[in-house]
Amino acid sequence: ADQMSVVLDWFVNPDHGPIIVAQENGYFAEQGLEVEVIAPADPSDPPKLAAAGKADLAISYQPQLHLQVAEGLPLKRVGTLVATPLNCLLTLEDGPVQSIADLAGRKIGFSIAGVEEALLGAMLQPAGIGLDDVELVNVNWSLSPALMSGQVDAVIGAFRNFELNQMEIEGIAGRCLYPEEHGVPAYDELIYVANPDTMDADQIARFLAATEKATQYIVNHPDESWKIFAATSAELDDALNAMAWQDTLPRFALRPSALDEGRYARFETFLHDRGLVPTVRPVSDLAVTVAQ
Amino acid sequence: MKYLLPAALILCLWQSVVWVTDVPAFILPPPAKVAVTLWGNRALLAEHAIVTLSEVMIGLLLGAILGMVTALGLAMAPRLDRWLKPVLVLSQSIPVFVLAPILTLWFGYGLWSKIMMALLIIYFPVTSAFHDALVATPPAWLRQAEVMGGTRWRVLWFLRVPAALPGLMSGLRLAAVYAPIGAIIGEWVGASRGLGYLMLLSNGRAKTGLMFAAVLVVAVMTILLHAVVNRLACKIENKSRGQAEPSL
Amino acid sequence: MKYLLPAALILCLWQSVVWVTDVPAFILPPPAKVAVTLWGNRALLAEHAIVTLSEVMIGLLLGAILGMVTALGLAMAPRLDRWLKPVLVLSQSIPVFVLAPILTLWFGYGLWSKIMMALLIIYFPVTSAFHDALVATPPAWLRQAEVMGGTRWRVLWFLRVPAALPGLMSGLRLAAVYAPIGAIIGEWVGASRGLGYLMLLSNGRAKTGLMFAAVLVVAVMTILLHAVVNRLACKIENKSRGQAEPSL
Amino acid sequence: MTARAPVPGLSFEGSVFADARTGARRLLGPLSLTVTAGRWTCLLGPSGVGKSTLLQAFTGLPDGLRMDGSAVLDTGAQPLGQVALMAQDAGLLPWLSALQNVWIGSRLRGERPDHARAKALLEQVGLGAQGAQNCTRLSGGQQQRLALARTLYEDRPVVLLDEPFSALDVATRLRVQDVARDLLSGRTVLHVTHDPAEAARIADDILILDHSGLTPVSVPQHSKQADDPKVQALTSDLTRLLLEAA
Amino acid sequence: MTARAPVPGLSFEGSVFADARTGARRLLGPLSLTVTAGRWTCLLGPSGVGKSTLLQAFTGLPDGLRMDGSAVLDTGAQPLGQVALMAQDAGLLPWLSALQNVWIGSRLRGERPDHARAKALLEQVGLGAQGAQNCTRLSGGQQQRLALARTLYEDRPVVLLDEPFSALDVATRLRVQDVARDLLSGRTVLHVTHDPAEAARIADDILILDHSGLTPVSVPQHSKQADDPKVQALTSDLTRLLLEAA
Ligand SMILES: Nc1ncnc2c1ncn2[C@@H]1O[C@H](COP(=O)(O)OP(=O)(O)OP(=O)(O)O)[C@@H](O)[C@H]1O
Ligand SMILES: Nc1ncnc2c1ncn2[C@@H]1O[C@H](COP(=O)(O)OP(=O)(O)OP(=O)(O)O)[C@@H](O)[C@H]1O
Ligand SMILES: [Mg+2]
Ligand SMILES: [Mg+2]
Repeated sequence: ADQMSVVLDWFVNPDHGPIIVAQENGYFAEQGLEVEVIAPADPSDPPKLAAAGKADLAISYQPQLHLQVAEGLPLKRVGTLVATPLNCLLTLEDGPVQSIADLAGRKIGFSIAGVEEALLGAMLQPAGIGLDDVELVNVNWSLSPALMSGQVDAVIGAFRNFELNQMEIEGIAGRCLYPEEHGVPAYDELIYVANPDTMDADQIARFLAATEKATQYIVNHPDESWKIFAATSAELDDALNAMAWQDTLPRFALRPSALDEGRYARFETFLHDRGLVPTVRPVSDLAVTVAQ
Repeated sequence: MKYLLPAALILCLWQSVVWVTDVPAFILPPPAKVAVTLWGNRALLAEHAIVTLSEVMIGLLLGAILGMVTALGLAMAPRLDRWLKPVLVLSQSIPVFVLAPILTLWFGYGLWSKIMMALLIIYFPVTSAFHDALVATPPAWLRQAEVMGGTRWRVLWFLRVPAALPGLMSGLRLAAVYAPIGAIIGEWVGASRGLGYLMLLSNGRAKTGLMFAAVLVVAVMTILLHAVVNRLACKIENKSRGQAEPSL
Repeated sequence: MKYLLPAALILCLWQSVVWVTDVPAFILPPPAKVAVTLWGNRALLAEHAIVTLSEVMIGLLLGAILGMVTALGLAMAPRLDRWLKPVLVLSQSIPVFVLAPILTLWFGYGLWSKIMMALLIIYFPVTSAFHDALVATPPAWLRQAEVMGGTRWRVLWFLRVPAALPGLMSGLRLAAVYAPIGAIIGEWVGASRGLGYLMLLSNGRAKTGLMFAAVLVVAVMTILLHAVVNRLACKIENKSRGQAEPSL
Repeated sequence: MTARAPVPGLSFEGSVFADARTGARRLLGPLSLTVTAGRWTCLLGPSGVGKSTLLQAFTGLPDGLRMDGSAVLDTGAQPLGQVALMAQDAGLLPWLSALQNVWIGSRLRGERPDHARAKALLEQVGLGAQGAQNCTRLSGGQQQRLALARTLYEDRPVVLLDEPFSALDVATRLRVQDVARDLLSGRTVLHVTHDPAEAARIADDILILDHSGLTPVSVPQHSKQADDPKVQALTSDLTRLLLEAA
Repeated sequence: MTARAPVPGLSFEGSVFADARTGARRLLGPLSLTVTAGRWTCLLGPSGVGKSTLLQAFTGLPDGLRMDGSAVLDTGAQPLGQVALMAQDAGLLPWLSALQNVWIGSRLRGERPDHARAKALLEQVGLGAQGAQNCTRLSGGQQQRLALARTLYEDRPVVLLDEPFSALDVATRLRVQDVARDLLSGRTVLHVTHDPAEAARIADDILILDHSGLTPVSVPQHSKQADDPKVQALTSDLTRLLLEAA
């Protein structure tokens, strides 16, 4: 079998369902692949390692990809894992912020990922609020605790499939304000990236085929697939992941290798308008499709 | 034993902080809740603790050895000192997330990149304290050794090193305290096992109870390690000063 | 001056690592590239450096003072020692992300939560090294002081403290090295300014050049701080040992 | 410097052992010693017989030694607070100047240092010019004299001196002996020395300690001059006794 | 212990200053001293006159002192490697036993320690029973004898002794003097002492150093016995000279 290494974006969690299920159900083996799954602690490392040729494939975020390519990293999206945004602007259900307009003059926490300010700026704009009208605080590691304890009135960068459930478990109701409903072009939250110069397209195509099969299995058998996932490791088998699994399920890319060029073009333009990338690159610089 | 009382003190302190400041449980859970989580996840914690403990041990061992060797080298070559000290100092000022990709690039995703990180943290206090002590040998002893015709290396080994042992011990005490947190930080370089991984995971998933249970395990590990090293250090210090062991 | 050569060495080392290992620029950029970025962003870097520097200074000052006070307290009350040492050791085994929410809850997002974090890191080596030295006063001196009818506090102040200054200096040297990284870690607790924030931001935006420029500024800050403290420490050590200053 | 009346004597009774736990290895005794109040008593004896240990018994033994018995003032009170000790090792504080080492006792007790008296004492032991110098930069004999000045500065009714003049040349020794004799007159002094001539010249009472115990030596009334024939006769007597004791 | 021929003498010429930079404050000299090869030379003089400094000039001055001139063997060669030094302070290594302190020189040079000879030396200085004891647990006189044994162990043709017997009682002192005299016969010895009787008994040559310079004292042929009348006469001569020198 061909050896292949995949660096996840963070520790294993339900976002990685298709990869884990493909591994557990032997779909990689069917494709003649022996996949090593590596879970890092810092989401900014995987694309660097893939670009450096230290991994065959890495999981990253579409917004990050635009920035990385602009900075000259030899990287291209080769597949999609989660095909909708997961990011959301999280507030308290019964808090003072009921709509975007209520954010004026309030504290918003964020955890640096690179594009949060741009997303926030775009979301605030329709309500006539500028970034200067809110106080941005980097809360780094404690997004939901900062919100729940009332130190900030909203946080951006929370994942809708996790943080909402976390708050529910703590007995505090949260509200998600979805970026794609407030002026931000829709994008793929989790994507597969590889170094276009060194990648083995055939291997990647087989990898994506296996995850596609796994995604279908998950959609068809949500409960069995959860059991398979939860059985892989003791620390994954908990209430939060069970809830998150259900919430993530409809967001997995059903066609992982399919590329929506328009999405990438729109987001590149969006980032350029927001001043985060210096030039608008063609989609071919950002993403490719690999076919078997 | 004699650790029970301080432990009780810490728990009381913790509980009263929770009561007095009314801090929410998802930020600082009360001891009782952590204890329940700890007990409920004892198998999980034990499994990850073993991984961390082995990193701690390897890191401490390598860090101590490397620190001692560096301090000896610097003591033997005061010119090198001038060149190497800034490099050492600099190495301590680089944050882990800057080093992480470099370490994984060079050492892979296995145990070694974590141990290298832990080592970098443990290494410095040992080097620094031992070196400070090595260059402080009483000049009269050095003069006497010179008159006796001692060779540089043997003077180092039979005179300067024994005289500097209290300093080394001071450094090792610090190293014992930093070794567990060093291994935890090492696990931030990328790991799927170990208490550091478990903490980051629980933190990312707001499982504060489990996170604090892991912190508690690390804390106990640190205190025990410090106690063991402290005991050894006291013996060696007394020997170096020619003092009797305390009669207890 | 005399820092130019070691600095040149570090740059050469860095450049040769880049050449030999062929590490990509987005993981470890070559010095020239970082220098260009550094110069191009000098205003930005200076602005953030001032924030970090003030945290470093306040943290170092408070950490040193608090560390000294704690060490003195522990030396005066050996019983307290038994109770407090484990708490101190424990405080060092808690990772920053566990403390971050607690610190921000209590100290807000201003300067203080960062200073508290830096302080916690600086504090321990000072306490530990000074305390080790304070309990190692030569017994003959203590006996003489007892015969002279010295009071506990004055014996501490006029005998044990001066005798322990070399130990304290050893701790301060470590503290000087840890202060900048302490402030950087403090900024991870939650900040919107400072070099630590800038590093995180550049890391998130894949601007490796800017990140390394910030690291370089921190490194220079660390080396300078260490050199200043070292100079002071050498003087005080020589005074404590009654030795002449080296004649240079 | 005036002595406060009444001056106590010293009394030791018992043994000292080397192993604090088991009490094995006896270093000293069993013996009983009394030092008469207000008199200068010299203690002589072979090296290693326990003279320093006996002195330390009154102020506190080093770690690892254990005393069975009592070492007290003849009033029965504890000696601490009443005695000054000049140990065999000068034990100067290296970060202080000579003058600061003299008044360190005041500092430790929280009194205002008596500059004038400290300076006068330094002058008297022949270190008037070295007051501001760092004490580590003094010669061996200068350090010993400094330690003596420090002990005299303490102004205690009972003074223990452990070989206080051993590093001094003949002339300095005579001068400093006279200074000490003068300043300590009327106090209780227990003075360990290896020099029979010194003991003969300076002592009111002389004791020889050897492995079989304490032997008092009778001291005739004499002029305290080195060339007094009585002193010279006593010196030869002592020398003979010491040669026999070894 | 056999001396290797030929044994060199010593020669000092110049001054020593206290301030390494400016050369201010002269501590010693200008003077010129020669120590004849193969003879035992005693150096006496007031405390603080620079005797220890003169000895150290041959092996290396402490930090902060500066020599203008030369301190060499009479062959013109550097003394290091040819001399052994017993400094005024015993300078024992506290983590070692008495025996280990004796052979530390071997250890430092990378030779195999000569256990038998070290033990014999300890025996000769009267520490046969203390060999295994930690050196910090010895009495002052025992430590001094240990330092002497360490110096004798070095087996060097030139030996510098700085008040080597000052902490010993009369009997031990005579015994240990004889041991040293015996073991060092035929070597060049420069011996600083404050005891005129000691110098009179032991020395082949005697020098008195005072603030005006070096004065040789003529030494008659005598029996090296303390009760030899010639020794006693020389002792009183020396005492008088020293009292005058101060
Ligand atoms: N390290 C030093 N720095 C400055 N001055 C010093 C130093 N060591 C000694 N001295 C001074 O040099 C002079 C000579 O000292 P040295 O030790 O040689 O005297 P000495 O003749 O051996 O006296 P003693 O008989 O008391 O031992 C003394 O006045 C002393 O104060
Ligand atoms: N800390 C110690 N532990 C064990 N034994 C000791 C200790 N100090 C001294 N001794 C031993 O006790 C005995 C008496 O020592 P002490 O110092 O009282 O002798 P001393 O009569 O003062 O001799 P000296 O004239 O040589 O100073 C010696 O045999 C010595 O080896
Ligand atoms: Mg004694
Ligand atoms: Mg001298």
